Amino acid sequence: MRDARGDVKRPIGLRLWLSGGWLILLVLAALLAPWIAPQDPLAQDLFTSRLPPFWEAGAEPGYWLGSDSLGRDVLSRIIHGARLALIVALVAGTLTCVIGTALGLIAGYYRGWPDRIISRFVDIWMAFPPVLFAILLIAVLGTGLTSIIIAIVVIDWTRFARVIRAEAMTQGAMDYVASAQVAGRKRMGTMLTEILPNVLPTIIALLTLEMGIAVIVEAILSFVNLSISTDSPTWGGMISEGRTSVHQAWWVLVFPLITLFLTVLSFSQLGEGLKDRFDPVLR
Amino acid sequence: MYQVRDLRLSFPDMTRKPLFGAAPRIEILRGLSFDVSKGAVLGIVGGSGSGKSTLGRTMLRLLEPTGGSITFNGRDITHLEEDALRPMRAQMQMIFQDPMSSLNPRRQVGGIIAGPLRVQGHDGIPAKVTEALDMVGLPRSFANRYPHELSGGQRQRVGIARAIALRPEFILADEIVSGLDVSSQAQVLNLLQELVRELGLTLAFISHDMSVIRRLCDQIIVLYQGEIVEQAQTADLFAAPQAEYTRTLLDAIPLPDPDQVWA
Amino acid sequence: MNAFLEIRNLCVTLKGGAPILRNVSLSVSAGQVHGLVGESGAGKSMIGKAVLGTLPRALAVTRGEIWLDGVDLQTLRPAERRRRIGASAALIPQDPLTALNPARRIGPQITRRLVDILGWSRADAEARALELLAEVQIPDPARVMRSYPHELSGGMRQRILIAAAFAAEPKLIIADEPTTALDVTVQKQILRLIADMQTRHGTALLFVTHDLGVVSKVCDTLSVLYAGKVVEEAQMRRFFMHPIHPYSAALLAATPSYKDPEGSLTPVPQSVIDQVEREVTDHDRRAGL
Amino acid sequence: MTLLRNILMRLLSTAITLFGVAVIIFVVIRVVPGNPIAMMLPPGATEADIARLQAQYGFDKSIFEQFMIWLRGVVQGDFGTSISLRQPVSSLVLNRLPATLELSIVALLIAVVIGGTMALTGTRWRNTRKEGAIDVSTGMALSIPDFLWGLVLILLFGVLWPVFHISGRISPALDIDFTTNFYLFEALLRLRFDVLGDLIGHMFMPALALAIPLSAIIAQLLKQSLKETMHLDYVTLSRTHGYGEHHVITRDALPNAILPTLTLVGVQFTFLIGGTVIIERLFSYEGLGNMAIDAVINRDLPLIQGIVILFALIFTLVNLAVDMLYVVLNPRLRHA
Repeated sequence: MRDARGDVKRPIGLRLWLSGGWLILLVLAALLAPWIAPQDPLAQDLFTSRLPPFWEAGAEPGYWLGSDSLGRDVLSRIIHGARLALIVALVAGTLTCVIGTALGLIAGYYRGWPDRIISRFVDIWMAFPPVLFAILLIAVLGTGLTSIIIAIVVIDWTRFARVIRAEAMTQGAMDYVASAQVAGRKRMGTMLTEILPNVLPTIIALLTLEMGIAVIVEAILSFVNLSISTDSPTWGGMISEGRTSVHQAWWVLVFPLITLFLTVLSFSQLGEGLKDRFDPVLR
Repeated sequence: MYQVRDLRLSFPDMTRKPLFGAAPRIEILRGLSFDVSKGAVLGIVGGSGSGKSTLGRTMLRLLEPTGGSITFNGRDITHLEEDALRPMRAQMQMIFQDPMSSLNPRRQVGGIIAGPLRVQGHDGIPAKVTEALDMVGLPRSFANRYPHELSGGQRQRVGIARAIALRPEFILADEIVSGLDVSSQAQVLNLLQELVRELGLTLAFISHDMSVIRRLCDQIIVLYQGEIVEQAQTADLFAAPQAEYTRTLLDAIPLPDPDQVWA
Repeated sequence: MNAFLEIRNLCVTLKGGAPILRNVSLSVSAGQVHGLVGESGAGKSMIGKAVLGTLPRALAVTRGEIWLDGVDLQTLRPAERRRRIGASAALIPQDPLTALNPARRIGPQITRRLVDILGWSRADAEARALELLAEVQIPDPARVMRSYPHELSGGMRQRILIAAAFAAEPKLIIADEPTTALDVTVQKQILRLIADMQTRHGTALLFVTHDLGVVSKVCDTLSVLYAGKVVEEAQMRRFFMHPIHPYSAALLAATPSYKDPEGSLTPVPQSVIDQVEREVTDHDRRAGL
Repeated sequence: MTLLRNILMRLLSTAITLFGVAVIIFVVIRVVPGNPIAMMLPPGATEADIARLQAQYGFDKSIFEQFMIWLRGVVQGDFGTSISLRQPVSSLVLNRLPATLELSIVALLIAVVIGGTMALTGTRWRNTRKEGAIDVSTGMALSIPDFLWGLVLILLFGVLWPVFHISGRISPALDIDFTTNFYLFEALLRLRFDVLGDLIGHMFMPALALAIPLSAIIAQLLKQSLKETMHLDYVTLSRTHGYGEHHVITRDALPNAILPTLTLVGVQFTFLIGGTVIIERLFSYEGLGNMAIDAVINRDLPLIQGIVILFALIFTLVNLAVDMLYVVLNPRLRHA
């Protein structure tokens, strides 16, 4: 019989290029920060305070995106801030993904009492306002990189657990799972070799989304002065300072904000793009 | 090969569960007894809601019966644990109704057919996969295709190849042609008939279509609302249907024949 | 005989080029049942959809005329076309489970169009609906009018859909695989009901199905489709006795029949597929596609 | 019978969840290093002073005893006394609650209006460039959390083109003598349009920041649900009856497409309420969330407990309300 579907090859989306490009740029900046940052990000100099960006009158060469009220170079701080942001994104994102996915798969595929326990914890977690929970955890754990990562994992594992549980339940009802049972495959084997590959696109999309969220959570914690110690530059800390002096020196807020905006957007678009790419089934 | 005695299966009806106490149960299978002898081709026929698919899945112990017994090759498998069933699984295989659901969309055809062989610890898997593809009449190159790249009839052949690759004694085919066009249906049925003969298979064939059953099977069980209403040799059943329901069923089938009395 | 529906050289293509229907012509007159037969993907449902203006958005009519009750629908503006179809044609859909709005009671679903589109009074429309529900042998029509679809069985819903299709006394009814979702025993009742209603109301009926058995029970004439092309058009009895096109004969041979277990179930031979494919390619070349 | 049973089961489940929240919050905040009492006293306070205050707030007992005391109080409606503000937690929290509720509800309304409009427009022009544009914009709106939208709005409408207030809930100069703290609703009832205008001027930006991601979710879910419904046979049937596209979308598809969207929007609404914590901080809006952050910074244990429990209660109530609404809107369940 004739089939009108034909072989459809989808082009690599523009958004995959754009988001991937921005993130690669960011990784490079983070790796090479000490060599490419024009100034020392911590150097305070009251003579160079609140310099405007390069195209405005009164700009100083070497301070391309201006300086803050303590005379620190905005561009250098953004570049150094990328290090922390990316570490948080990668470590917290991956840990959250692994823990949440494992719990979601077990709950959704095994059902029964493991599901009841995990779902109950998800319910309880969903009743906490996440930002407040994070702030509270940092207050308890103390500020610092490890605390931030732990806080993100603790508040956000439910995002994976909920979605993956639902997906695993859908996949578990498919006959290819029954077929694996007929073949004599063990439940754990079926979960890892049959269900997991089908859930993978969703996991990838959620993972990159989570990386973006991790960056935001770090920024929010910096914003309420609960992130890393005040002397290492963070985007959230810069935004917090910029927010207070926005009427005097808008650039202190605008440039870190644009960076954060693009980064979060890129992470989520990368995930969506990859999800489409990795799906062989065009239904 | 199979001895089924007073087989019962019911599910609790959670939608009508009282606040305290057990939920009322919905009875799907209400005491079925029959045998499947070695080499037989048994047709299981019934309308929607007759319990025919549930019966199939219970025979393969994908579901656990709530009453009665199932004996396979002399061994009682009614309440056997999955671990104990696993080695026996190589002898009983299943072909599913909807290949879009029963073939893992992320696996290539070769991997799908190799799956059960690998689980059961066979050697020389690539050769066996090729052999299975040959037997169901699919080109060997299909091993590297994904299920969504195949037509409906081809997908169902992959399902058959997966089931026969283990060389089981018994295969259960659950409505395997109901989603196919008549031309692919005829091909798949002819293929199945050939394989039964060549491999000496015992086959249980679940279908709602009397015409298909007649073509393929030598014994028939007619199910109606979870009970066996008639159980006979194919020729006898069509020559002189005993049960009222069987007669209604036969009378209702529109044959491709303008002279059929159909009123 | 003058035809209520006459389709001339209808071509439907996928936006972007691939042909779905290739120069289809057919006509159905009052009191006549015309079957559209073919395997999945042959385009048999698309003919009905093209007539009713419910083609999927990716498809478009590129050529041809659809004359309904003396008017070429293709020349009408969309709103006028919709109104005309609503007044003189109706559809009996395939799946009774999704063909009734789950959020509405049965009554309004039958009367709504009579009131909104045809301007009947509410009381008239309700009286008419009750009368029709009785005609399709639904017990206690007044209670059914107040029910929601989920409270009724599949066969019952299909009866309601049949009643709704005849509500406005349409001159043409298109039945798109109306019994495929039903058990054989229910199928028989529904098919006979459709046939009875059609005869009594003298409606032209276009009956889409993949089941040659069903065709032999309800149709007067039929068209066999392959890849969107009519390969044979025939009187029903003649078709089953002496199919002319080899593809038609092959389809008949592949259809199972419990009365003839040895003679049925021959797969369509590759030579026949090759021949019919060649005809389609020839047609496309002549049409300049 | 089933309905009653479902409601009872839900209430039981809600109670278990709230209890779990209480236990976790209790344990977490008592691991806090540092002594909250010491921060309250002037430098040079004696050990005895500290011990006396600790006994007053019960911090000298074991966690389990503290929990039982607290639980007994809660059952009687007593959530303890705030350490930093030295007032009963219940009255502090109830004073701030109206501000947060008003903000959340206004944000929800904005989200429903924007999201609903986009979903309907996208369905009307499906498979065209208009739908593509809507998909791109909802995709973007969804990727950026409320915190960033808040900052962007501050820059755009607070600094570049200052048309809205970016700080506070109401202008201090305004003379209000309202009986409740539901300023917005009371201003509406009393027809005090000057107050109303000022409130909206303050509230619009934080509400919009909260609403943007939710509106994108509503737009996506509802559009997808609408498009699926548009393929069902009853919609096709309605077309053949002669109804036009607009009627078919709004009258036939919409009522059934709303249902699957509703449950998901319920969960997302609780996320929105959770988002008020940081948005209130960002816009210096005097609500519950802003107070919560202060409470954490001041280590005000009783106040933190009270606020978190209140949030948890609101979340579970929202979910319960959504489930009820689902039953009311779904004839299949209504007549079961």
